[in-house]
Amino acid sequence: MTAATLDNSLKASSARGSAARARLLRGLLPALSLALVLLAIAWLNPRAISYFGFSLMLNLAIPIALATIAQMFVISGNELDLSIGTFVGFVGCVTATWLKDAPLVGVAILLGSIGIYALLGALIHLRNLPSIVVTLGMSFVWQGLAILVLPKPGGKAPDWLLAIMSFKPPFVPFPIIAALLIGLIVHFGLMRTSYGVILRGSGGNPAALRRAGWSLLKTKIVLFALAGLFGVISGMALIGITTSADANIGNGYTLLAIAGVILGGGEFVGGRVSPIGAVIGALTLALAASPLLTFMHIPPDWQVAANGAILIIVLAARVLISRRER
Amino acid sequence: TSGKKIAFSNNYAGNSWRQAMLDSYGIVTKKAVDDKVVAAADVFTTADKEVPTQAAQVQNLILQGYDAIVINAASPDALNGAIKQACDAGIVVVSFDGIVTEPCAYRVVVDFKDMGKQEVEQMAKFQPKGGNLLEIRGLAGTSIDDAIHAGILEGVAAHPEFKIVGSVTGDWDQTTAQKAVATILPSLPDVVGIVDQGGDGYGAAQAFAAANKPRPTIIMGNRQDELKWWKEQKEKDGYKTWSASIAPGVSTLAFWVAQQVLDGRKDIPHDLLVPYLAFTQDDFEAALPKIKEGGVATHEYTQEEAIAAIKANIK
Amino acid sequence: MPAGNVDIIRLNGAEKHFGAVRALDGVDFHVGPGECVGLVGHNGAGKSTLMHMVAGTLTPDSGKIGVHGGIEDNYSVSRAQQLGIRCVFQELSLCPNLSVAENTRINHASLTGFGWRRKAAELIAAKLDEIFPGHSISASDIVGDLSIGRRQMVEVARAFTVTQDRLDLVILDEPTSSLDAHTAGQLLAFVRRFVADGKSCILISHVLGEVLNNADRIVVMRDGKVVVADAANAFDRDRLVMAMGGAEARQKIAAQAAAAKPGASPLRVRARPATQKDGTDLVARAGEIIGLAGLAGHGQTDLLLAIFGAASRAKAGIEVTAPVALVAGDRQSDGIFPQWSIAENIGIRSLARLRNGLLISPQREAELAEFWQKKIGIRTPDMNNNIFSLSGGNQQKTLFARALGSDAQIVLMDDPMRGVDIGTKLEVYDLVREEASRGRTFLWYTTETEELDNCDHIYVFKNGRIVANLKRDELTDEKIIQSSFGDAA
Amino acid sequence: MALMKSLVAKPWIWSFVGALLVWLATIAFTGGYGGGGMVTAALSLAVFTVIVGVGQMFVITLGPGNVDLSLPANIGLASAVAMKVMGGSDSMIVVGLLAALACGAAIGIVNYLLIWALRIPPIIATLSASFIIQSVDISYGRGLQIKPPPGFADFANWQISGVPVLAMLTVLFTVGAAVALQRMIYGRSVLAIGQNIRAAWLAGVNVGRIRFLTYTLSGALGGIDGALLAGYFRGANVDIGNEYLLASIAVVVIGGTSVAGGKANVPGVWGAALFLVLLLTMLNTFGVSAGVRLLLTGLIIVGVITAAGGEKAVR
Ligand SMILES: Nc1ncnc2c1ncn2[C@@H]1O[C@H](COP(=O)(O)OP(=O)(O)OP(=O)(O)O)[C@@H](O)[C@H]1O
Ligand SMILES: Nc1ncnc2c1ncn2[C@@H]1O[C@H](COP(=O)(O)OP(=O)(O)OP(=O)(O)O)[C@@H](O)[C@H]1O
Ligand SMILES: [Mg+2]
Ligand SMILES: [Mg+2]
Repeated sequence: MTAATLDNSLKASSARGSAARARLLRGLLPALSLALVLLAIAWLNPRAISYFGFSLMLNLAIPIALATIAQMFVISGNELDLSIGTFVGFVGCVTATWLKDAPLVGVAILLGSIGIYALLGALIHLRNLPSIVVTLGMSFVWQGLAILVLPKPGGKAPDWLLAIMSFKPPFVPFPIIAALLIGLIVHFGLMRTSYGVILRGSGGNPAALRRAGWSLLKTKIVLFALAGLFGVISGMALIGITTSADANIGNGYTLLAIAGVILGGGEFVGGRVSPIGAVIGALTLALAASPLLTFMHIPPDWQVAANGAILIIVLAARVLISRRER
Repeated sequence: TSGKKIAFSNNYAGNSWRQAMLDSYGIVTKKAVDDKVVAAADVFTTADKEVPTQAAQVQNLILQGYDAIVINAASPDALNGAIKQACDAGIVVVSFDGIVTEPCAYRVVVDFKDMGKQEVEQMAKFQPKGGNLLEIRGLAGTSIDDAIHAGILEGVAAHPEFKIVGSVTGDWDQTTAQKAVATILPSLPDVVGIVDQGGDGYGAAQAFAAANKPRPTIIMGNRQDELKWWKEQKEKDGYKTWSASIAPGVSTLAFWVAQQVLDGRKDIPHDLLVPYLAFTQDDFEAALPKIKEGGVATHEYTQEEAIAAIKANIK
Repeated sequence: MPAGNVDIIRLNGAEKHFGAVRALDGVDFHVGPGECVGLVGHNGAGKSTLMHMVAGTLTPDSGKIGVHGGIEDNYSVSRAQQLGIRCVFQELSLCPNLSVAENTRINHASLTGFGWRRKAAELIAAKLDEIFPGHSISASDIVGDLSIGRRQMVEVARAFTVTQDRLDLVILDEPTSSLDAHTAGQLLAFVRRFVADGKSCILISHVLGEVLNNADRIVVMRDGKVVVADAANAFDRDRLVMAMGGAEARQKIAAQAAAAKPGASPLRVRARPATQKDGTDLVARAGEIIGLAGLAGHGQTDLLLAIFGAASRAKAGIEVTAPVALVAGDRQSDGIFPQWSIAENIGIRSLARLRNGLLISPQREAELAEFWQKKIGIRTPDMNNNIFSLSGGNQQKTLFARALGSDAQIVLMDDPMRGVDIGTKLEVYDLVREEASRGRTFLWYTTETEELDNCDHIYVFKNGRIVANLKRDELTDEKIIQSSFGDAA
Repeated sequence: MALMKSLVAKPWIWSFVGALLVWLATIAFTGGYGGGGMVTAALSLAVFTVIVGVGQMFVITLGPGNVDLSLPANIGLASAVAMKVMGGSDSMIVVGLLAALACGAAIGIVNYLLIWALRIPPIIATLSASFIIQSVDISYGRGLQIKPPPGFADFANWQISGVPVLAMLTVLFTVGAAVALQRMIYGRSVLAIGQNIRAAWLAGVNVGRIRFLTYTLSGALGGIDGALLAGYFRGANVDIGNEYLLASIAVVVIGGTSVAGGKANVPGVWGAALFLVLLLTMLNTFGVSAGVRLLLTGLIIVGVITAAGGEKAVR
């Protein structure tokens, strides 16, 4: 009987081992997409695969990665943030104006905006509101505020920010170091710490969390505040690169950030997200949308289409690999 | 400059003005390449009027090894980081329409503020008694919108008989403009004229017709449908107005400026002022047949015309 | 602090209303130290609601709660936790996106700081080893990857883990509903050891034998009231059934009733599991009830799903000749439409027949629902209420009604009696036999050996393969267990 | 009183309440002037949002992650196809409408193929598809204005005593959509899939076919909408559908449809569409600047949804 049980459990664990392998494979898919895009770039323009090339190609991917992380926090609580793009734009405008001219006021405004994010989380939880509507409304609010702060493009990034964003470390380009840091720090915070478990659990099974005595109000506030925090960092990083601001500068980030989370293996519900995947997803999107496209020399009419086709090919290649799943 | 490569960075291709701009650019540069004036003149368009996307595009053009970049920028300031990197890499940058403020770049500038002011001056001719005006503005938060608006305000200040009683945002887009006008019309007192930024005159006319309101004097923006509508109205009852816009063919002037700089000319000023293209009651009908259906009035520069235009700017 | 014989928990006059429904109608209930209280009652009697009061997840509309002799005015989950009361809820409370260890952390606020992952993993692994030796669950497994049976094992083990807070009472609300006989036995043996150590336990189950054999005291609920409470040895099965609501005890009538079956009725299903290497097929003919036996998670559900899929799209190795319906056992993920009323949940499988022209007729839909409410006894004042207003067992009955009310000639049942009370079970057995005699074919996977008595033919599964093929007259517990554990037959 | 209670319980009532309040605020501001015209304008403009909103509603109801981001590009292309096929001739109106419908449906089919065959998440699949459609449109229509036949333009603008005929037809269409949602196998299946796709499959719902139909329906409605927009705004162009990316999603969710899937609401789409147009009317009438207008738009949307509150969770 004991031998039989043992044999039995071995078989069962091998069945689950295959589930774990499938999971691992799925976890590697984002990296695979990135590798695919990098290979294509190396083939089209070998010059791009260099210290200088990576610095240029990837530095604008950093704010996208940060915005994607912000979106990922919201998605891991089963919500969606349609305002992250205009929020990044708003932060950019504040960074290029107040933060430079009156640093204390600037810091206060940015902290206050993180506070507003936290309040939104509380509002959404307490009134049981659909986050997609609330954040849709907020996307107008942030854009309106951005235009009021900066009625026409301009402003200037604070010098310290410019210095950070143009930092040139030896051997490894800054954007790669930054991406690694972002991925690893958030991975540690969300996937490894004991409160990170609670945050993800609030997306996985909120009722179970409540039954275990946790406050869902608090988890929602924390997730939204983290989204606000990373949105602020994203906006500042963006302005550090572009050097000056524009009220419409972040508008495209909302869709990019959602797509980055999904490309990185996240799911809209169930608290299934991956910080490292999200960063890789953001890098892939950034590379596929611009460098790859620029290097391909497509006729102007069809350049936009090529952008879509690249996305489709990158994702379809994943399917060939994970065909047997599901 | 027969070995030089010039790239064109564009951030949007979805409206008739941009299409005309690309057409003009294509015609002129194809000939320049065929004549071996330059080695290549490639066009790069991004999808979405996004600043970060265009900044990334400029950076990738640097990596591609172009000698010059002609750019219609999504933002005058926010691309400065990327433009500076291009200059540092020894690349000549020439901006037009959507210009960039980075000092190392060249700017082919249209005096939008003057254009706004002229609109009111012209309006004063057609509506000497003055009256209420409706303003249709462009894309909020952009410098061109800001400049034309400032010009219009200046014009109204100089003509106290006019009063702006309503202002809507049309995003330089006929559909948005028509929708915005349609929503404000029911509550608007009678207006004698509409001052706008180009591309929205026809939509405004449709909105007035749909609401059965009397047709005001609408400043036009050189689109074929606008001029055609103007012609119809003129034939019906002698309707008078004025039309102005930046010519899409300015892209070709920017191209020639880049070529001239690459050719080693050191005397070209970084800011080049070119006139906007305007039509009056007398000359618009002559221009109309030359604009293709659904297109925009334009003017393509030859190398000689470009050199002349540059010379006009050297004091 | 807890003096020898002070009750761990005591509720007096607990009442709870959900809208018009009186789920609890003045219940007095207590649990003493070192005792295992069995709680039984028909579906919807109020057992789970009562347990929610004990666990602090619901507050009674009126009534008093006392713990360890002191009155609790602001009783809550975290208070219950501090006072040493834990609950394994009927509807599983694990986060599917987290690992087993991470799910353990959720129940222990003190598992923080450096090394918490290792601590949590060791804690749950040790408890699983203690309760379910040979369980083959790893602390790093993601819960969503586990079968429902293993999830239930994890949840039970988690409730018994101890860190900072004391542990005096564990509530087990139908803990064995998704476990096979072997693991259920392991759990109940553990519960006896636990109680012998002086701790307490509340055991809810619809398998009366489990309660009779393991509880010290049995409380019977009916319609929101406690009707009898007495020492366990004062009950036998018949008295228990009588107290619950009077379904008369019947045994093995099944075996006799459906003896004569036409030998060569038309073939309905011929299927071979994907991993089957010898030529063994599962064969089902019209009017047959086919049992799928063996330990939980050995390929029975997979084969049912393969057959279900083959009905709409041809599949190699599986032949299906008539429309198919499925009664899900894992009702939350496979069965229920949470936004819908009970009637809509029943009607979804029969939409084509409920139409009047192009439109679904609300009247016919209501008729179908009424018919099955009566036939299968779904306890609700209004079939237009949301499905979640039903107790767990009644939700399961709704799924039966959906399948039996459809035009399907083949009904696949995936351990469908989870949480169904004894009275209803007997009624459903009758119903299944009656439908079979009219020519319907049933493929019935079950973890309860008793239910196999109703089958004409039983296939025993092991590691995704059929290892034995038993006729009903060959059927004994030993045979099944022997085939389930022995080397491939 | 009971009626009041049951009305308040309806999730769609709040969007109508919001629309009414905004309208009242506007006519309070104008002293009652132009109230009727505002409603007429709101009805005319809301129609287009409602038509795509209904398609988007069915898609969103399929469950989390389902959304059609290709609608703007779809509308743009279909508007060009319709206008080109009509070719300015009244006799070709029906053919042109059918062509737009077919074009939209084809886009829907491609969307579903990407989602199903390549397993691409809908949000990325439809976004990628929209890029490709945009290019096709630019290349096919050259981004230029193409004018509708006069009969079609008149039809799109036709009003009977202040009520747009298109709005009346759209009301009929939405009644049909509501019946299809609640009383037809198709609608029930969509709702079932949205709640639990696995349970729907196990309950015998043909999941693949229903998802296919839904994406095709959304595409087809986008196509029709494109043709009608080109008629109403008197011209097709690439940008004509741009605002419907956000608007189609907004009217669905503001109208009380659950983004978690499985719960949909047709009347709410009307309420929300009117609310959004009247909100624009109000802010245009107040004459606030673009920044303040955006700010207030956002605050009012958040305010209305907060007042309405969310649904109570079951068990
Ligand atoms: N929200 C509700 N709306 C209407 N009726 C309800 C609601 N909740 C419970 N009921 C009814 O209250 C009764 C008690 O059900 P309850 O779930 O307590 O039974 P139970 O004895 O716990 O059964 P089980 O053993 O399956 O858990 C049932 O008849 C049920 O239909
Ligand atoms: N959240 C709720 N909303 C409405 N009614 C509820 C709710 N929870 C329970 N009920 C009702 O309360 C009654 C008691 O339910 P409960 O779950 O306690 O029954 P049960 O005895 O556990 O039944 P089962 O054996 O089927 O699990 C049932 O009629 C049930 O329908
Ligand atoms: Mg229960
Ligand atoms: Mg129950």
